Amino acid sequence: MSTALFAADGAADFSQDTWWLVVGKALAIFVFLVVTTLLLIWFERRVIGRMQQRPGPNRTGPFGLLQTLADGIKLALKEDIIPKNAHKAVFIAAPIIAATCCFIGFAIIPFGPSVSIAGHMTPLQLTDIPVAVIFVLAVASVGVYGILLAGWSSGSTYPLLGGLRSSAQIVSYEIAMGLSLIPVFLYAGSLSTSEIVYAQTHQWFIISAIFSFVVYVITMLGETNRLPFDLAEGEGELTGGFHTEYSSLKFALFFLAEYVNMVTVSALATTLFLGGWRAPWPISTINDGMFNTGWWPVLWFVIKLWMFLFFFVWVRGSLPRVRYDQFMRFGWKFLIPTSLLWIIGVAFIRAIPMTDITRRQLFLGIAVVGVIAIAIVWVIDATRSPEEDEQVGWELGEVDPFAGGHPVPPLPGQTAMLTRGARPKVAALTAAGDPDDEPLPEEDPRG
Amino acid sequence: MTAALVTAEVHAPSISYHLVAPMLIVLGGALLGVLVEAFAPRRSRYVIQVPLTLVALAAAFVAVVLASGHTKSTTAAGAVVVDAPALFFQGTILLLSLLAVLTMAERFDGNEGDAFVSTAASVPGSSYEASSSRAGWLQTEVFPLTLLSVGGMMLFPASNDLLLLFVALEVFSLPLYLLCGLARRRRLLSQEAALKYFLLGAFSSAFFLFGSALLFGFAGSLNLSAIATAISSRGDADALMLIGVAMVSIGLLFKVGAVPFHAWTPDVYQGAPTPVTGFMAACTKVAAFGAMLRVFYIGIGPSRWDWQPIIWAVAIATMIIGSVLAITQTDIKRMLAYSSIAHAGFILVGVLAFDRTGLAGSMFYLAAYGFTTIGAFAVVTLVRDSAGEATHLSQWAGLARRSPVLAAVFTFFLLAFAGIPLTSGFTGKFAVFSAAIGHGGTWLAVVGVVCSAIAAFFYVRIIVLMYFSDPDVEGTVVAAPSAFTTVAIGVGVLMTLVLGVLPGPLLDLASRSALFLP
Amino acid sequence: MNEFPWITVIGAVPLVGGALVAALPASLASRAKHVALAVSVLTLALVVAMALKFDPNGAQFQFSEQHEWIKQFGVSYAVGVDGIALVLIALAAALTPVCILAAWHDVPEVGRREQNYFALMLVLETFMVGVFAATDVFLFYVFFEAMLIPVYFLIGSFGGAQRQYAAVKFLLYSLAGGLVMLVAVIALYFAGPGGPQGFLLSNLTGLHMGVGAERLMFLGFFFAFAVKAPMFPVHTWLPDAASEAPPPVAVLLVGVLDKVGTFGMIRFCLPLFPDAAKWATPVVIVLALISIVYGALLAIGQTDVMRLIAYTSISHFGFIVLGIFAMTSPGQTGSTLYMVNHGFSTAALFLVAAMLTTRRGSRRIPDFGGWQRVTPLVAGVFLVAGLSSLALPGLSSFVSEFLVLVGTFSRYPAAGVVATVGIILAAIYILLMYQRMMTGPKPESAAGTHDLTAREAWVVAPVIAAIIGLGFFPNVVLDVVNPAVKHTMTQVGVTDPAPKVAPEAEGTAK
Amino acid sequence: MSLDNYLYLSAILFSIGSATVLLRRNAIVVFMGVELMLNATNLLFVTFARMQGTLDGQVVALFVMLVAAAEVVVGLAIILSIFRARRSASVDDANLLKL
Amino acid sequence: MNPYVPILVLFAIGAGFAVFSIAAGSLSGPKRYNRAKLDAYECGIEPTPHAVGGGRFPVKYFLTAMLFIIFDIESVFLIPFAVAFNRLGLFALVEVVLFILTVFIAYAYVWRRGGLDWD
Repeated sequence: MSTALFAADGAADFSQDTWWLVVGKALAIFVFLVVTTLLLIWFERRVIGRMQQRPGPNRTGPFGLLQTLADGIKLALKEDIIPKNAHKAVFIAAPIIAATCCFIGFAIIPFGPSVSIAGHMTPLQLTDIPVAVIFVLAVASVGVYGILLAGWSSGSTYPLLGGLRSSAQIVSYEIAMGLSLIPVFLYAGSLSTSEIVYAQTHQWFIISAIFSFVVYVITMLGETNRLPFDLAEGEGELTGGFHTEYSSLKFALFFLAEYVNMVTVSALATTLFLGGWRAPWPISTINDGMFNTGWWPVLWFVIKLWMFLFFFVWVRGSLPRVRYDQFMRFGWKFLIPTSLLWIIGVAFIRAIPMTDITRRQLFLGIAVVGVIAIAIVWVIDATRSPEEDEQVGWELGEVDPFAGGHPVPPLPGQTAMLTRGARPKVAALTAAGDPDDEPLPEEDPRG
Repeated sequence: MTAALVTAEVHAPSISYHLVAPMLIVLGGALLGVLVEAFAPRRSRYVIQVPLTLVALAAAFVAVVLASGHTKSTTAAGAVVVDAPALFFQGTILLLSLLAVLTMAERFDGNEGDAFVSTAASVPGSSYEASSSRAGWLQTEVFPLTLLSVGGMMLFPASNDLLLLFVALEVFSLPLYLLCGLARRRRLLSQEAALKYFLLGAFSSAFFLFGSALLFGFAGSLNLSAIATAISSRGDADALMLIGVAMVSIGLLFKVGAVPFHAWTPDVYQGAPTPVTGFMAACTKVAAFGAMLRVFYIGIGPSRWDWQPIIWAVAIATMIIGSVLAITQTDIKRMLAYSSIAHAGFILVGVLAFDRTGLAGSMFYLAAYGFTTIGAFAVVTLVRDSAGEATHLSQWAGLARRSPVLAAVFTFFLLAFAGIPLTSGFTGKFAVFSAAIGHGGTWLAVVGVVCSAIAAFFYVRIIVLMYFSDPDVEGTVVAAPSAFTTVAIGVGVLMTLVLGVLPGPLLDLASRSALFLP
Repeated sequence: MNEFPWITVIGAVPLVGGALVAALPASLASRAKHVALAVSVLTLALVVAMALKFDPNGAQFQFSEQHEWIKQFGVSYAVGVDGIALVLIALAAALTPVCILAAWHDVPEVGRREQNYFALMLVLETFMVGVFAATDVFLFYVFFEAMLIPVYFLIGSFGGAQRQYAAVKFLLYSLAGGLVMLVAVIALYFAGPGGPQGFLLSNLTGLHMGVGAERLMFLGFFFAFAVKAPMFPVHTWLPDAASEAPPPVAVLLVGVLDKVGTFGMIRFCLPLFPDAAKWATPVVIVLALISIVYGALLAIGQTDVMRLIAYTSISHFGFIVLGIFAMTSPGQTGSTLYMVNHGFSTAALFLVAAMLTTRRGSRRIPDFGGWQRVTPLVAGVFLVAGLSSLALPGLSSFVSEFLVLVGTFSRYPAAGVVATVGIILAAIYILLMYQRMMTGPKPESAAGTHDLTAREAWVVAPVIAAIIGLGFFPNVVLDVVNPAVKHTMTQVGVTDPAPKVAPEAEGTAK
Repeated sequence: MSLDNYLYLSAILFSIGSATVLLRRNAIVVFMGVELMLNATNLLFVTFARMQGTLDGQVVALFVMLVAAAEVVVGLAIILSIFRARRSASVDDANLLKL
Repeated sequence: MNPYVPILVLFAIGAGFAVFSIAAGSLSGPKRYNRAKLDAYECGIEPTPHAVGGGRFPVKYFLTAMLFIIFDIESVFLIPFAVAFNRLGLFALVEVVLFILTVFIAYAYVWRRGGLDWD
């Protein structure tokens, strides 16, 4: 597919792959993911147990390692319920979509450099394509359908709202995530994961794109619906969120999908920012880079991956859940604009070699621009929106239950209530509202 | 990986900014307008937006005039061609949109925005709508939207690349879809018009795009000149090429409102706020015909023997259906819509001449028709009853008694539509018909004049109504226009008269400009 | 020819006058008609002055002016008059003041409406002068079409009960004809030399073009002219328009405007497309004969006096067309003279009929009877006008009708015979009408009706004078017309047939 | 696999899309038909780009996606406003403008 | 080998696993009919009747969807720019700055008009 555009020195070479190698690698990835998930669930419960001064599961198997497996078997033995309001086909398809998509993203994650397997030199990576990173994002987006359709097809209020929330949350943070990846592409000049790893030979992108890394890590939490961003299934508000109506192995599939997704985003973070399978600095210098060859890199990769997974668990154990509006505001009003500014900054830095501007002048300029931009953003947010200064009167009448689209049955005689931020504010009610004033009648369109 | 297929090297194109300056000015004005919407307090938006929009348009016009002095005309890797016809169309669009913006800025009683709803998001008939309207809110987003649309329209006839054509098409259409749904009164009708326009417009642009893809497959390039070269170099007609040409033509014919792709015109014209209707009727037509001329003359011209007969049929059908159906209308805006369909047919007659005279004639016709149309719709905004504009024909009866000047002005516009000598309409018709007759289109011209005669019937009917009937519906009044509308109507009348009596300079400009650069 | 732009001035004076009348402030509104009358008289004076300077034996077109107008289209502002145009312009200029005077009380209220009425009449005069004087085909077309608008408003705004219908019918018929002509006009340009003066008449005569193209173009022009000079079968608008229009407007319409049709045939159809004209002659002559007989027969059957007069005009126009297409010099000379005479006699008929109907309050002939005794003077004038219409020797129409018949007989004897029937029918309808309206016992309904007023006398006097004067001294016109007709004949390439009748006709003409 | 098959697929998708537009009455479904047509076109562009070994077609696809997105936004806004006013998204209910 | 074939293989494995699980789940579990069990879960209250899909939901989600589409597409344009940055040079830098500026203007508009506030 690519010569001129995408060919670079670091591209992995799959020319010697045979069909059985491919199938073998695919199976290996699958097994790796399932095992990692089983371990991760156990790990999470143990770590959180520790953080909460309790032991966590420790009965089933050594250190309770088989607890997750036992839970899975228990779920398999539960009754598989399909609610009568559900749209049956979609209801069944949704977990399949979610569970299938979560695996595919891993196809392009490089575990290590080329090794020799049965006489074939093959990279420790299932495959690589020129648009690998976009592919991961795309697959993740398809995964959203699983959640959305699950919520929609359940025919129930909580799942619907949970599914909507969840997908709104994922798409909101997907923008910031996409933007946080762009500096990486700017540095690497490629979307192929193997090339990106290659481009980090001398310096990991966590250093040159530190801000992007931070943004990515935050969005990573949002994308996977993890605490503190697990608003889609906040028990207090939505019981179980989109999977409220699911039971048995269907529920298990969603559970699996969520954890595999965690692994996937962590693996991507490793690949893009932490040099992928490359050994960390002091080790990488040993013996002329010995630890960067052969099977060693798999170790480094798995270690880095588990660092992220630990981070997930750690955050879950430490932070409270945020409110939905706070969450959305943070994503839309902070992550996106700052990411954009960061992209511009990185682009300017990358452009220096093409001009005769000194690096110092450039940083100065970027600093000034950044300060100004932040000041502007602050002003925008600090000054109240002009709409709210001059709200017109808003007659409080009988509630229209469908006014905002909420499927909420009104109680007889119920009137509108004030909520913070709810727009048509009653403050000016007495001033402008004329009680005798009828709403405009539906006009006859023919005049 | 499969065999390496992509061998193209990436080159940074260069852009001659002075050539695209007019478009940049307009789009920059639009962005400024958006910022005004974002940051200016509500009560001062109107007073900022109107001058801003007018200045942007005027500055762009100056830039167009300045750009006409340059010799280099292709930029952006050949995708944009700012040649003489493009400049002519751009200048025309700018002048017409200046007038249209003036009519949009009209507020009859000084504090209430007239044609546009106070808040587009409010549900029709809701108390929120009523209270926002009582608070005197104005929909000032129309100005940036209009500027965006104008920017797209200016790009449309200057695009030498099917992709750019598509992008420009959407850039000018999308704001129009929204503008159509913003009428202050009869909002359901207005929203419905917007929906219809949108669905059909999107449908047709999908056709345009699919046709472009087929032509791309045929020629290996989206560049119009490259397509022309590919067509001429292969002697026989290729199915890919023919279907592509047909589908691209459908997209363009839709935009100009030619039969059988005209179904949206009356509905949208009726439902849209009247100043927007005027803007659409005048400027969209100029832009769409500008692009059509370039595509037909430059891009798919070499294969015209294959498809010309079909466009002939389209032109004839357009003239006949537009003229005949207009007779049955009882709403003045619908009537003008059908009339615009008929006029599209007349312009097609000029397009089909395939010659400089045809090009020049069409260009002149578009300019002349544009000024008259905007003036006519501006007059429509003035005739009102308690519920807003009085567009039913019966409400126009005896208008000459109430307001002789207005009736006279409208009569003049109608006479121009009908093509009576000493109006611009006649000069335009003469230009396109003589181009057609000069190039083998005599029968087309004969159909054209027959349709003109039919069309004259319904124009005359309105004159009869205004002058010779007694008013039988009370309550129709003629609003006193502010300087904005007065200027718009005045310029409309003036241009209609000048282009009818002394069309020389503009004809000269048109015929000097009538040469596409490939 | 002459440094002074006679024609432009003559055209511009009524236009400016019209604008002036329309723009008069309210305080002077009552003076509008006086201003209008003065302007029209001034125009007439200018036309007379120009006519006196006209040299019948000089160049074909005199007082020519030519300026570039729309050079991209090959259009020039080119005007000039030959004998035919001169007499028709004179006719228009003479009838306009008469009509303005006749229209003195047409609009009851003083004010804007009245101003518009007289302004439109003056504007109409401008277009009439222009259409006769244009020597550029495009310019002619512009005037030809533009002329419709003032007439349309005059009929539609100020006419009788059925005015809307009549006005629209008039406009659509004329517009349709005109638009068909437009195609021919454009085609003609492409057949000609083109260029910035491609529409000049002089550049378009004597072209060599394909037979088919020439015939089609001829038909295009002829259709428009046939509608204008109402010929069977496209005449139906005339009775409506003429009877619904205010009588002075009807006079201008039938007396002058419709002459544009027959004038156009002489000026354009014949010289531009001589071969096609000869090809079409048989059909045209048949149509002309049908017009003559059909118009006359319908006239006999009418009970509405205005419609009756309108139908007589259709019959008369048949004669004019017959004379033109007889392709003989007496025929064409006679037709030209006929145009003038018909103008005056129809004017007299319409005006007097209007005086009668105003007094009686009805246009139905059976409502009259015995009015000789009530208004003897009016009846007398009516009789003179009627006799002129039936071409009584000594009155003007006689000469022209005679010439036409002579011209026709020399080439198409059979047609001449049929046309003669028209004369007999004319006698029937005129005399019958006179008898039914004027003779008989004195009616009771007419009590208190006054006879000719001073203003009315001033209206009819010039017309009657012209009728009688031209009856005795037709040479005033003929001398001017003859060279022009000869010129046309040369361009068409026909010569008078030799037989014995011709010299007599020539003798009469001289 | 021959690239022609992609062309056929694209044509089929386009036809399905236009049939949806013409036959379905729900505005949102109609709109989805339009989107399907646009995406069929994208497929066509990419296929041709592949056949010809140029990048142009892919660039076009990118632009088409953008435009389609803008169209979605505008279209949804319009449909939504109608839906809120009438509680129906059926094209048949939008019949005030019938002749 | 086509680089997408391995992806298909992985897809097949994942899908096979998911389908197998669903099938197994319906076989392995008990099946005891209970009317209340099949109702929608609403914390023990009588469930609100719904059309399939649950009916309406707040307009706000539409707005979020629209904003997502716009800004996501924006990042689509940034990606090729980023990849080809070295080859396009300063031209691309200027154009992208203009592009982002334009996006910022739209962004500021949405922000100020309350489009980013979640009530």
